[in-house]
Amino acid sequence: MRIIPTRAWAATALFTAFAILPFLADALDDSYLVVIATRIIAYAIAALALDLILGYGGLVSFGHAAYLGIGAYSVAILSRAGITDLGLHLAAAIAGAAIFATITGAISLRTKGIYFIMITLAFAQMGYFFFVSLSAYGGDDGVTLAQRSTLFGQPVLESDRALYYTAFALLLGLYLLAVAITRSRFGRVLTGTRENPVRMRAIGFSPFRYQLTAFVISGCMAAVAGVMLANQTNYVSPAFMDWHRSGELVVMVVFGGVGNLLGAVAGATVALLLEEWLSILTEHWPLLFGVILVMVVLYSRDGLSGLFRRRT
Amino acid sequence: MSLLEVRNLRKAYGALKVTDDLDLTVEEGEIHAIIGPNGAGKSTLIAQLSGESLSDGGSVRFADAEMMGMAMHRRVRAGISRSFQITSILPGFTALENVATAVQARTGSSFRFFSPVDQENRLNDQALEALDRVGIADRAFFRAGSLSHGEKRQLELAIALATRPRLLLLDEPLAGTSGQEAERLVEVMHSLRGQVTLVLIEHDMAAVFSLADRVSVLVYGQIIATGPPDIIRADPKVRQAYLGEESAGAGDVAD
Amino acid sequence: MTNLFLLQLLNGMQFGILLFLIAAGLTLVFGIMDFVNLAHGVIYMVGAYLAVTFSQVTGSYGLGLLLTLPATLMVGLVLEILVFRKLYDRPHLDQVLATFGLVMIISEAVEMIWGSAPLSVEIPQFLSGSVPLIGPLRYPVFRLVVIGAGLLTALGLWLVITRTRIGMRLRAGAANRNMIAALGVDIRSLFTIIFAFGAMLAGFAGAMVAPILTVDPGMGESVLILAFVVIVIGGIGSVKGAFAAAILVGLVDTLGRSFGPILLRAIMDPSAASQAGRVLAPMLVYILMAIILALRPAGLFGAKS
Amino acid sequence: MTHSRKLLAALVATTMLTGPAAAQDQETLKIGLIFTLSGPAAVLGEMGRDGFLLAAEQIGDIGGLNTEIIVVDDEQKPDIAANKARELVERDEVDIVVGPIFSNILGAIQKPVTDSGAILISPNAGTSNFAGADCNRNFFVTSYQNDQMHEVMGAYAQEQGYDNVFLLAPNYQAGKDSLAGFKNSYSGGFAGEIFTQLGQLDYSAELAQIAAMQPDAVFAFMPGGMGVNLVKQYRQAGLDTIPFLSAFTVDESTLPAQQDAALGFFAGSNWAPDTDTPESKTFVAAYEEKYGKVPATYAMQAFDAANLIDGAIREAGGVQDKDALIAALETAPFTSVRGDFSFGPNHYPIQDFYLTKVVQREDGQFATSIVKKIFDDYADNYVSDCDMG
Repeated sequence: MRIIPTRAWAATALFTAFAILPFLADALDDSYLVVIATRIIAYAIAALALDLILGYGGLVSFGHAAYLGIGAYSVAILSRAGITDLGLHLAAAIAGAAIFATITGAISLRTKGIYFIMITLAFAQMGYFFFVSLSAYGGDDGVTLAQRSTLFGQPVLESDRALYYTAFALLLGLYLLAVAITRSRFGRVLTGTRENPVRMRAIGFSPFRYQLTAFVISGCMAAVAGVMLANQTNYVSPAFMDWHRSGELVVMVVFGGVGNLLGAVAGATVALLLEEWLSILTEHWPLLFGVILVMVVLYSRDGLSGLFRRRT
Repeated sequence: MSLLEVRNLRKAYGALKVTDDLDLTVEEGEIHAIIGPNGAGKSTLIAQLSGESLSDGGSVRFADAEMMGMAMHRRVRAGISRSFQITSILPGFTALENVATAVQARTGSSFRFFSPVDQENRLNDQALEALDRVGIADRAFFRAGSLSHGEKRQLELAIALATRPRLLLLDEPLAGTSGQEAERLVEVMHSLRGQVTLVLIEHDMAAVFSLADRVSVLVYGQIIATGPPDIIRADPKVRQAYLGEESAGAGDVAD
Repeated sequence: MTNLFLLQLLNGMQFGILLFLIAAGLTLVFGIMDFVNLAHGVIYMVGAYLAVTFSQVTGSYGLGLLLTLPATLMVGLVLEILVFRKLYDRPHLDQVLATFGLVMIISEAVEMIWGSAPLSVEIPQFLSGSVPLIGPLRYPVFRLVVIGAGLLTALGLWLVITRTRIGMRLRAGAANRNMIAALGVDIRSLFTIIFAFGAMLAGFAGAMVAPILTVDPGMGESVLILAFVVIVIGGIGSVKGAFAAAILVGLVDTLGRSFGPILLRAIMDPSAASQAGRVLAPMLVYILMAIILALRPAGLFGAKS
Repeated sequence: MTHSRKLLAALVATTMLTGPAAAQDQETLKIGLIFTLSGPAAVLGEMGRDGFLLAAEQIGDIGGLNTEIIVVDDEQKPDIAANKARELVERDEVDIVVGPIFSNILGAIQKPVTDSGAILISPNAGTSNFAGADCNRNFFVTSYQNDQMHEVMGAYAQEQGYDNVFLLAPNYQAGKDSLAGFKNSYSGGFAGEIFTQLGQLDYSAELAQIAAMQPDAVFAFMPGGMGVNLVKQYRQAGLDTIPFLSAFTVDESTLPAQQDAALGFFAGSNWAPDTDTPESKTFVAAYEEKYGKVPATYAMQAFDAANLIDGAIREAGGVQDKDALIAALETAPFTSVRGDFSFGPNHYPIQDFYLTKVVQREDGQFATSIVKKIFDDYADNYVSDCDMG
């Protein structure tokens, strides 16, 4: 309870940094900074989504990249059909993710533990192979997007900065939403179920409905990330749904400290910057990344923010 | 009409009949203790009555409604609540949150996503009241996992009470508590007489005989005797069962 | 057509046994220690690479195979002591992540040591070639060897687990860790042994398939998920289940690929059938897994929860 | 690198490995190489990179300019590639990007690179869309249009009078394009057509069908590890009496693993290590000397790309005037290792294609060897859809 003010401070600091970043990029005359920051924000949204069920619901989904793909393909498919509005892209992504999450979640939540991890992975693989075989949209070659989504019919997002702030606004909104959810009645049931499902049933809750709802909310949020990612790369392919990507999302959440929404945002930032930085140091960067990952898992159970908190 | 009527209840693990055509009647408002040697099937019976585990057959009627096949959370809503032999709480929550969650379960929808639950005074007030009743109101803002064992037992009782049950199934509520904590818990159970019907499994015979209105004796999955404590104490069948099966417990029963 | 069907049935079984061979070590580690080891695939890959190197050095595949076994056993020991030991009491999430990290480390290390180009190993002369089956159909000799190795592994595991003292302890350990500790068995060294043995099985599988499959830095990953599918379908902790599931996956995959399009053509027009076939074929195994887990959430032979 | 850039690098730790700052008055050439350098397919990317760097080393200052080459790894992930490409053109302000190996990576980086005004030269991937309707002034290909390698085999099958060919390709886009390419130049009958799984391990089921049908020939497109698996198992199943025609299935990147299992198998190519030109002989000798491996076409095409850039810059007199540079590139002012080479109006090569066969050289190495020429000065089928305006 005494942590909240600190966290509010940290949140303010982190989001302010994101907000002023484009001006920093101007000052440094480095427009690429905005490009990479947009990508970081897209992943931060996805990590946030995953942390909601992983950190608060105790549900380790190893297939969340599927929702990135659903979001990205919503952009590709609608754009091909001549529908370019961002609002409609988001709506389609959320609807598609909701349907996929409801069906796969209803089946997956019958299982527990490692079975849950594997079945979510299996469903994501199905999605992956579905889009690989989808010739109309380039199969595994993917689709190049001729243009980004439009806002109110205007191509404002063609500006990297406008895209960045749109992504940022979505991140901020979804972060606040996620914080509200975790503090709500619903969030309490979700967390309680993670803590002790039998106890929750013994006071009159049926965990399944709450877990499924959380699973769907999380999927929809991750699909939003997919929409932003597609716009950021101007390109959509099944590679967004690769199982490695699902693993990387889990890594981001763990870097940030499980069950710490701000940590998820920070974790995504750190993981991507680390990857970028290490790949400059050496072409064998996965080795270093792997070592860091193993170290974090073995020695810091609260992720990087855990290290930080312990020091302060 | 009795509050709880159990008829021909059965459950078997393979060839082992844990609950064997069991009959049991519990009247509204009474404190009904179930005693029996270890392995008699007491905890299994509680699990079956609460809906935690499925029964193979028979009937469980509660307040004139059939409970068979009904999931645990639905039985809770119908008015059957329980505590666990091995403490079952939400360790990462504060004591207050533990109880408030139980209050939340019966008041209003939990599909509310936006307003902070820790500011719902109605939940917190009722939760605090329940904590106060079991005597750990001063521990309200401590993490439940950090409480002492006895306090956890008290918390568990508070959680069960917060669901406002008509029938409360208590599985060895005194297990592992210190003398003072046990006294407090017995006092709470006394105070519930007439308000909540209690079915109590307990090894502490002193507590059982001071609390119970009626006692049933469970041996090998069957109730072999039911009656007021004094009658049960003198029942030769009961003495036989205890002397034959568990000489250590015999002293208690024989007193 | 009947001949072909029988042959495909055989091929399906054969693929299943191959999968079992690869998944055997994982079954052991996963089933008995309840430990999720994503690094199983890369250990299998290390086994294949070591087999290539040892075969080249000794000039004999057989010797290379024999040397690979103690070498992967050592790899398993080192990994157990450095990393895995610290993870047994951790949640599955931590195990998944730490071993995900190991996948990155070992894959990259293999690429640094052996390069990224695929390698190969010669089959001994007397095991190469093929035997006639029916009509023009022939069957590769080495495939028969792989089938034999898979069956022997299955039999060996089954015997070890159900018929020996250490097997009894293993099963006790799987059922209840506290109990086995109470019995005075040093569970820590027992786990070390199991883990190293699991790594050796993975290495054995890698060495066995090196002559028929490509030895490249991606080989571990391509089997990892299939191996997990097999043991999850089979039910965690059950060697019998893993074997049955491996055969089932092999059959569904092989028969689905070869006869699925024919079946589809019976119910829809040819172009739609081939389109649907192409979409469905790669998903078959995952669909199978989803259906089985939906009906039996703990797998075919898993303990009911 | 300016002062603020250095500051930033320290700040977010995302700097590139750039050399010491070049004097501002001297014109410099910056080239970004983007190849797949990690993961299972890294062997192809390494060949491309090595081929380019070998040429750069031989040339010295490319185009007579002070040259800086930045190498990045696309990890074979399109979204990462798109970002790396943007980083190259926006942050490092490279003039020319060379890469990638894979078609899906090309799809991801083509737009960001060409939109920025930089020139993109693909040393391998040559998809149909960029050859046709989506062709671009700033985009050149030194390899081939993807379909062509398959068309070579189709034409050969046609020439042999086969009437019963069995087709085999993985179930993904390139696989479908491959079979379509084969059918472009082959009008005979088919014994069967199977799309296998991406990354499939075991081909027994397919091989059994082939054995049962006894086709005149098999045409397979099985790149990378899949090709190694298929070729080994094909040989072990005793099917070697059936001619094995292929594309991207037996080449110098996979032969070290396939070895004699692939002997006598056919492929289509625009070049082989024994191509009889002086440039080719020098290139192969230098490559083998430096890297200890037999080069595949990936290396050759990247090597050519470097020489193309060198020739064009010398002709255009620098890189500042992009229009002049593009005009110079279009004339292909270099001698290709493969012999005849010119660009079509879509900036895809017009070149000869050959039937090649796997042989064991005298030094024991396995390599492809030219059997005969199939197409002469061959252009792709999409060039008519290209309008660069």
